[in-house]
Amino acid sequence: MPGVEIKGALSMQIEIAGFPYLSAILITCVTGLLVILLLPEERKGEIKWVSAGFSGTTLLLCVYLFFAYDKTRGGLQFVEKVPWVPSLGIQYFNAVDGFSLPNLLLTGIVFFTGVLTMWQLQERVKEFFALYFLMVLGVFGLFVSMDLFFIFVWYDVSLFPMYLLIAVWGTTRKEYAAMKLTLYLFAGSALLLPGMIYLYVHSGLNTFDITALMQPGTFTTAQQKFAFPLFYVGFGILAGVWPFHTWSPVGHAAAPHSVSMVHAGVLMKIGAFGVLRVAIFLCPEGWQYWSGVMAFLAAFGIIYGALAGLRQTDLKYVIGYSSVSHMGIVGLGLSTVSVEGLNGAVFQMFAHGIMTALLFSAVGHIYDRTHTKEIGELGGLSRVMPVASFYFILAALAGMGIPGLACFWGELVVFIAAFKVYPVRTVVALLALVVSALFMLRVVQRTFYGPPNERYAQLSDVSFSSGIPRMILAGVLLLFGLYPALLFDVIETASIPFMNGLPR
Amino acid sequence: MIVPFGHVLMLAGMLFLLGVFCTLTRRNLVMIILGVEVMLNAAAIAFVGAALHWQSLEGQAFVLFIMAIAATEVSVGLALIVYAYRRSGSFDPSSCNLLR
Amino acid sequence: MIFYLTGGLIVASTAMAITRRHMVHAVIYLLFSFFGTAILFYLLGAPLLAALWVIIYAGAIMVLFLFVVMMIRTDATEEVMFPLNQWLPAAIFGAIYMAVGAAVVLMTPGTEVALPLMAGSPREFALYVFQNHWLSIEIVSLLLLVALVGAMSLGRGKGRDRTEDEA
Amino acid sequence: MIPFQAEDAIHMTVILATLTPLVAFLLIMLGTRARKNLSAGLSLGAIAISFGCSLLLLARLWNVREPLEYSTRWVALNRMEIPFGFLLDPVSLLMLSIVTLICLLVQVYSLGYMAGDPGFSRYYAFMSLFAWAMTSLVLSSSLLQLFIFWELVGLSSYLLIGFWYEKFSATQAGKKAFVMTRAGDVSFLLGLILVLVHVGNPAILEMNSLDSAGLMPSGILTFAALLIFGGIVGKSAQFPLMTWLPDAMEGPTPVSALLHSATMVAAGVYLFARLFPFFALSPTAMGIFLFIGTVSMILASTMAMVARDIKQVWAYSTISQLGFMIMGLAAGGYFAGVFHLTTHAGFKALLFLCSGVFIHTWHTNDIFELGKGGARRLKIPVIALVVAAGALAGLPPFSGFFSKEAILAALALSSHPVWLAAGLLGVFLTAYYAFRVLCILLFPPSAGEEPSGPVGGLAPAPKGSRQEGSSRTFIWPLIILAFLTLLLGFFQGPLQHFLLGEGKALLVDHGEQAGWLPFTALFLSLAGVGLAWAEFGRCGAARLSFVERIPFLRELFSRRWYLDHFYHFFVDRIVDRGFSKLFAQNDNRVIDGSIEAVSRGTLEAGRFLAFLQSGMIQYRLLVSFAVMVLLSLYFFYRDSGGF
Repeated sequence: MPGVEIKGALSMQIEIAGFPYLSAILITCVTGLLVILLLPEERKGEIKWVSAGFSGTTLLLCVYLFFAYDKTRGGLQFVEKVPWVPSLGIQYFNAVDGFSLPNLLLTGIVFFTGVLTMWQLQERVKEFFALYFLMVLGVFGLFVSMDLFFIFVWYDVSLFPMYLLIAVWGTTRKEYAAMKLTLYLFAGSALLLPGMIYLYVHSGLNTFDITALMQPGTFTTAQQKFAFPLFYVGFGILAGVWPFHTWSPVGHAAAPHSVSMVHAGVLMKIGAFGVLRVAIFLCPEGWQYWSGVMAFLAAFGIIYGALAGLRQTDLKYVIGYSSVSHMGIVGLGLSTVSVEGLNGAVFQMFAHGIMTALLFSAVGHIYDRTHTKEIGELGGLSRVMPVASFYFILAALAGMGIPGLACFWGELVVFIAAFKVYPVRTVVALLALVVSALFMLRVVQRTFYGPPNERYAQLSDVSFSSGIPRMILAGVLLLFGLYPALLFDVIETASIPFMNGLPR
Repeated sequence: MIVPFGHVLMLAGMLFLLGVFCTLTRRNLVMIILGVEVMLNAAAIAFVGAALHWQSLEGQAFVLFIMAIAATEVSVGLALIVYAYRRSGSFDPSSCNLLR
Repeated sequence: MIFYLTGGLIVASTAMAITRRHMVHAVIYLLFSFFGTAILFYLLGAPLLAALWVIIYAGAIMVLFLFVVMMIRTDATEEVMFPLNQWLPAAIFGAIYMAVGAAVVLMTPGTEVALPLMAGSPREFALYVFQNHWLSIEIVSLLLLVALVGAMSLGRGKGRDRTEDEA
Repeated sequence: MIPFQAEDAIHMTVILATLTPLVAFLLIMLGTRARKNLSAGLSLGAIAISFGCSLLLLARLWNVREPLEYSTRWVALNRMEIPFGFLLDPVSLLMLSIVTLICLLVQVYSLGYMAGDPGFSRYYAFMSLFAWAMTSLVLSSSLLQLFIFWELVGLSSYLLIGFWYEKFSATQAGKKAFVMTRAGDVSFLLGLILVLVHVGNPAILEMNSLDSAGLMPSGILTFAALLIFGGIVGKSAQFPLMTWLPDAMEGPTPVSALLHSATMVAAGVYLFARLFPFFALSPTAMGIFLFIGTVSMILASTMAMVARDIKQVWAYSTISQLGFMIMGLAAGGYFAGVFHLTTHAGFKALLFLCSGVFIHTWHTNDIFELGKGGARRLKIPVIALVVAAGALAGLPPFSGFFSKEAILAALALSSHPVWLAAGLLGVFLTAYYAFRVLCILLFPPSAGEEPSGPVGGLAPAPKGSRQEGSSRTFIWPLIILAFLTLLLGFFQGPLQHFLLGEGKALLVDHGEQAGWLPFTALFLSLAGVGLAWAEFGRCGAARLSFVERIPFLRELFSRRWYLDHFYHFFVDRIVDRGFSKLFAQNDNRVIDGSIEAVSRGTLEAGRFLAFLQSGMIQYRLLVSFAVMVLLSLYFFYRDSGGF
């Protein structure tokens, strides 16, 4: 097959446009990790400052990328392409487009605020931040990588520190939760690997390059129909797709706060992003074929998560179930096979990430002070810690889809797009808005309202300095709630060309 | 004698089964060897019956050997059991798992 | 008729033997079984074997058993009788075995014919054995010798082991 | 459509009118929470600017016939554009003026009412948030934008109802209000999406200029109209989503006056008026609206007849009057509905503010105890209360009389006389319950014997410094509103001219209304007043209403027609203990159960394999025996050629 070899040889060239910002992000993470490892265990303060410094650098890089991205040109930008294993067609190929940019920004924000949220940590600080950096490194890598092989590698890199982070620094039933989560996620990974190899073998191109594999005609319709569910379920487990969601409330509840933040805020997005980047990009016809099933699972997951959340008694469980519900909205958007649906889904990924991060951050503060997450034992906190409750209520309102906060736009656009295609399923999903309002308000009422609890009367509120991460998150929530076009414009640079390129 | 050969074989078979059952299910080393004896006994009956059936002394000769083998087996086996009992203090076969 | 009575005796006493908790009782029951077998041999035309069976089997081997059991003087009640995970598969396979065996016996032609009478006198038997199987007899005698030595060394080896353990 | 132009004076005024409360809200939340007076000043200043701007606009555009629309692109998606803009036409300007005026008055009033409350700054922040959301709602140029502010108004309502968050009933009421209106809002959103899908851009003017043969098939149009009306039902507390409003009275009284009677709940009726031509395209939908309005009006009136809590009486009354407006609008009386909306805003706010004075003084909501406590001694509130109750009952010369007549006239021209009969019944009931409260307050049974001093354990608050100091902020809003109530009725002509113009034939012709109607209505009002006086007012009255003599009706009315029981049942049993429990257990048992079964299976398999390697001789023997048996079976099978 000489033709194939020439094609492979052509794509195997070093191609780097300008300063490698994407690699810079990854290298910053790695350097941070190394510096943390080199610092002695006892110097906790320095470790924290180093972590904050490096994570802040990545945030700055992400923000820069977000604004430096040329929206008029669209497509893949900041391309870095280096052959890595030429015989197998594996490349170190990083680039961003309109789908990955919002997620990159999200990761940067949650990463930085997560470090600040764990400022009070005293136990095994060094190991914690090292693992935390490793996890986020995987996340960053997955969002920027355009090579199927590297996506798989980064996926696993981001998952395995999770086990230790939960099992060592967690709270409620941590070993059980860590084990359950790990098994679930690696089960997903076990589906991805055969899917990936299947596509690699059947393409006959000897490359893992997504841009090459996604050319129309690379795979037959039957192959796409077969491979799509593998990727959908494999990544969907991480995205909390019903019925593979039960790891998520347990995992969220057990994880330490910043890990919960990254976990619910970013890791679940990895799942949705993987569905988009791998399953939908590579198997568009499979996507269209399976979209009805996706929509059903998503709509059912939305109402299911909301209703199941109604009965939970643990603050973090409630948030976990609300995540299931919100990720269902992402899934619903992805299932519409339309520009609006993709726009809404990606927007919702971003908005939900920020919102959940804020919720977990606020809960983290409350838990640090009261040492309980049981809703029944709390109550009346609004008097004692008005600022913490303000942040929680703000995030809860965002979760209910109040306009002016970012989540509203994601939900609205997804519902509009979905209503055109699946009216009945959308109506069912819309009912969940009422239920989610009910359960969020119930939590707010039982936790923050009511007579002040004398048990907690002496507790301190969020101070200005420890409020910084929450302030950032709340500000982002408001910014994109009031001016959603900032994000939509970026997403559209990817979604419109992508949908236009689809064979109909 | 007017018994049919089939009946002799049936008797031998039942006896063999009892021996197998004893060997497989009793958790006692002595009883296991005992079960083996029962099985050998059954085999001997079958041989004698066969000798009659085919009118040949070959079968009876074989029973002689069985007897000798049985004696050997019992003597060595019981010695081993005594040895194992002294080491582990039990007749339970599950306690003899040093090779595990 | 005597055959069936004897057969019933053998099966019944064997069944008793293998279900006894106390090993001494089991050995005694088995003794009955062996006596029955000896009678059976006699009926089936093997008087010499019958005599040898009583002497060697019932006399020597069973006494060896009794000797060992009594020497150890263990309290046999600690044994778990017939654990489920052992007897259930054994029973299942036993039933299959029985069914197959019965089928084979019944379906083989000629097994339902009554056996002819024949008595191998001791003299005939001895001549037959030493004419045709003299080498086998020698090998078996050698085996017995080896077993004797082995049993003795096992009995002694324990003491050596212990000294090694203590040393 | 006029693009944004910074130099356009009108446009700048509009922006100023809507944006200043938001600025005040943000400033208070971010900086001045600790300084109470500054917060209140900021909020008051903002709303005053807003009110001034709205007056300016009203004056400037009084004679402009064509609606002005300012719009800019807010979010543009592939095929969907979400504009952000302002629509200035008579009805929105009128509503804007009402909203800002009442906001201003209520905020002034709150200076006294909320004085000393620990959450004083928070209160003003929320009030500003509400003012921003409400003014923006009123001026929204597209339905989507309207929906956004509709939600925000609901949010501020939630925050203000649950303002005293340490009181369980208050938080409960806030939650109930939010969730019930949310149910309506979801219906609204669905209708909105339906319109969006079929029409594209749901600008209000475009929707109103749809003709019935246009973009939407009539069936879908009716459906969309009904769904959007669902939002109105939630927000305006109509049947069947009505029970949140009486509970919402747990909030501070000024909040009740502002949000839950005069402005926010009227937003539903406003939306109806706003989209009147759109709704009018579907006669079926209009019929259903008429029915729902009527049912709400009658049900709420009956509830008001037995309530003992003064604020709840007015809450029921609000529901009933909103139902009355919807009846008027649905019967085709566009002006009648809007006019009643205007007058109602005035006199209902007045009623609440007066009640607030009593509640503030005696710290109780019970009308009988207020009467015993000596409510009649507060002269100005009592006079204002009489004026407002007169307007509510529809007595001339108060404003309510004129607007009610207009609605009745519209009803008289509707398809069936039963609606008119229902309307007249409503007039009678309204007059009755309004004066029932008044009589109980003014003529307590033993007023002569116990002129002063603590009565029944209730001490009238000492007329100390605080009371005196705040009295002026209490009184002025009352006086202004009372004058408004007195005078507004006489502006019917100019208002009609303003709203409808000359050439528009949106409404039924008032010229041919039956001459007997005003007299019948007046007679019924007077009958209601007379009955109330006979039962509660005159000396030696039994102080027992005719309804209370029938236990069945009393139970039915005071338990709100068992609507709450139904909702409790629904939420508790079906949602909470039904689906929610089912799903939660499904998670625990079925999904997790199967996962754990798999893992346990793996463990067991491993254990079994380890067990086989246990080195126990009997198992090996067992296996060899089994193999032997199976082999024999195999050979037997092979040789005999099958069984």
